Amino acid sequence: MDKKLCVLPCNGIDKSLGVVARTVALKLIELEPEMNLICPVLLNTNDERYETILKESNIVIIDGCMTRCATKLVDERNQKIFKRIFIPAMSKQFKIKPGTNLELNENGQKLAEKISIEIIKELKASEYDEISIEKKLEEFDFYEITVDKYYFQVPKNSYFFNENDCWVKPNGNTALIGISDYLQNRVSDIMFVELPKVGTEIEQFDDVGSFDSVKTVLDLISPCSGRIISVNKDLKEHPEWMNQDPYRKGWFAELELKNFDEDWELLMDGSGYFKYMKETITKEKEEMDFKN
Amino acid sequence: MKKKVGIIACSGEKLLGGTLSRAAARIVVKKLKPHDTIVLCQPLFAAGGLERHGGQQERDFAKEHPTITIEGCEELCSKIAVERYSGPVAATIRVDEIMKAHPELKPKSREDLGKDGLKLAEIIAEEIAKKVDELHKQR
Amino acid sequence: MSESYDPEKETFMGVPRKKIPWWPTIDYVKCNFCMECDKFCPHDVYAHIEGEEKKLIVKNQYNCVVFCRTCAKTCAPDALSFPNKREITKLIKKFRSENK
Amino acid sequence: MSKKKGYIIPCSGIGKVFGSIGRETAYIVVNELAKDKADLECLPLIVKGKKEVIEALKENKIISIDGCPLKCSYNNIMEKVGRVDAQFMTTDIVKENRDLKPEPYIIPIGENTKELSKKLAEKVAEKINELLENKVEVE
Repeated sequence: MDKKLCVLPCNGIDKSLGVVARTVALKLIELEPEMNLICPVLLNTNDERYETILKESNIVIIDGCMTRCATKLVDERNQKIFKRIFIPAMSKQFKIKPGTNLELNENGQKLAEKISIEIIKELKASEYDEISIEKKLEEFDFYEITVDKYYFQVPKNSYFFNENDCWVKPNGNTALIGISDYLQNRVSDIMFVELPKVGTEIEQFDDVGSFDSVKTVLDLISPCSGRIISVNKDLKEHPEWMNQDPYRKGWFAELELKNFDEDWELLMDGSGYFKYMKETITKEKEEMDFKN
Repeated sequence: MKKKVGIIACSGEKLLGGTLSRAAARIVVKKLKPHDTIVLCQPLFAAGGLERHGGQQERDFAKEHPTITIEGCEELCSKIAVERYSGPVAATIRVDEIMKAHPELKPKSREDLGKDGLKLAEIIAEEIAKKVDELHKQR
Repeated sequence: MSESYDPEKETFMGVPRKKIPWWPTIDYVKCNFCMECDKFCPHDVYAHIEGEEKKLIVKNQYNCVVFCRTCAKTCAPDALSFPNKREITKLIKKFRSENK
Repeated sequence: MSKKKGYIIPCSGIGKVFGSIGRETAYIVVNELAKDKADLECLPLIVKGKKEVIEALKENKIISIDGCPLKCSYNNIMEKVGRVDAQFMTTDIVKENRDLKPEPYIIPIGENTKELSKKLAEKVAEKINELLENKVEVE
């Protein structure tokens, strides 16, 4: 399992539901040793120690009752959530009532068991283990500008851009290509993608597949030349990843590079593109003024 | 540079007032004050920072910019949401009051405003535009 | 783009836009004046001409975004064509090396 | 068949046509396809946490209709009520009918948008019947 995961149970010790929540967490780390257990009390008092783990991983949140203390602990953070577990809903789903005594009875144990198995099953089925080409794209440093209520991000390094707002991220002799945050915002909700055929030879600035929204259809104009060696098939099911995570999960195609050092001369780096993008945005704003 | 004003329509789906508040918001943002206003979505305030493009933007925007809420009924859902997640609201427009002030205009239904409804939406939109101008004068 | 977009000043990859011959060419035999291309293009490249045999023309060719061919994709009768991209890239590279 | 009802909660999407498809779908189901078995509620009221509405939802079946991946209806209902019996995405119906491209304008909605809403309404009505006939729980 290549994506880090952690589990945060609530700390309800005054209700059997809370005890079930904690038992599920303990069973999870038994079944999945790589999973980190986050202690809700420590997280609440001083969470520097958890800073890095939380930043890098997705979290399973387990709330014992409606007060949802575990959710509240994580709510303020911009935390990636893998799954939310709500014990009362699970008890209804499995039709097992944990009873009221705080020392878990046989039913309580069975319920905790069933829930943890379901989470593990879902874990296996989710993208974490599927052999889809999960691109290991780490966190990245980015420039950011806010226009009205939209953020426009541009990674600071290792991404290069053409003036058609598409990027290439070289890695040895291969590279990923995709569209910029600015372009995904302008096209709005992407509904369909046409991925190129693996094996196609392309030149710099050739169009390589396309993506449709209600507003428009646009081609991805390749910033570099090479041969397509893989495409992000998950975009068929999840075209919205191009909107939500255009530089990582929303990658479009992977190429084996041909002469990147020549292509590179016609491209901009992060800071160059950030400047270019800001100019385009101001030009569009002036244009809007002109039109009203 | 004048600060943009956030318009939050209650857009309640059950009542005619919701349809009117939504229509008025669009008229303001698309026609009357396209450069000075932006629409914010009320449920997004609570949905908060889900995905990266989540409501965090609504909350942040409403903290730094003046906001006007358009309420379709007495529940004041937009005002409450903005005040809970961002801060005080600069102005609140009550669609139901404006409807009472124009008995001659009878909108058809929540599904279809009809001619009268659209005229009413225009009147509400003008009311909002006036408030936007007032806010910019105060700046 | 409207008048505020001034092709004189605009550049693409450091090359004055006026120096790059990139814009759509309409094949009036195939074209059925469905105007899909004009509906699509947000840069006012096309223009309608009333009462003319050629009801649609390319008016602001330098508004056209270099390497973008999407309007050709919306053209059912396939009446729109663009220059060869490789020629255009060569031309850009040549201009840039001469004016280093 | 239980006297319960199916409550449809469309998202309040205002900027894009996907929100309008959700509302139009809800109106078609409530007014026509599942007349006495379905009702709808305002999402902003749920976000505000109106007790009566939340109690009513709890006793009945809850169907969320969302217009984009942020899923404000689904997420806010899960937050405030804790259960959603069926969830729909208007973007799915658009994807399933690629030939019916929804028009980008919202007031009034275009023909394709109406057509798409009818198709989605049929699915929602069918789901309500299923839920109310307890077919789902019996399995």
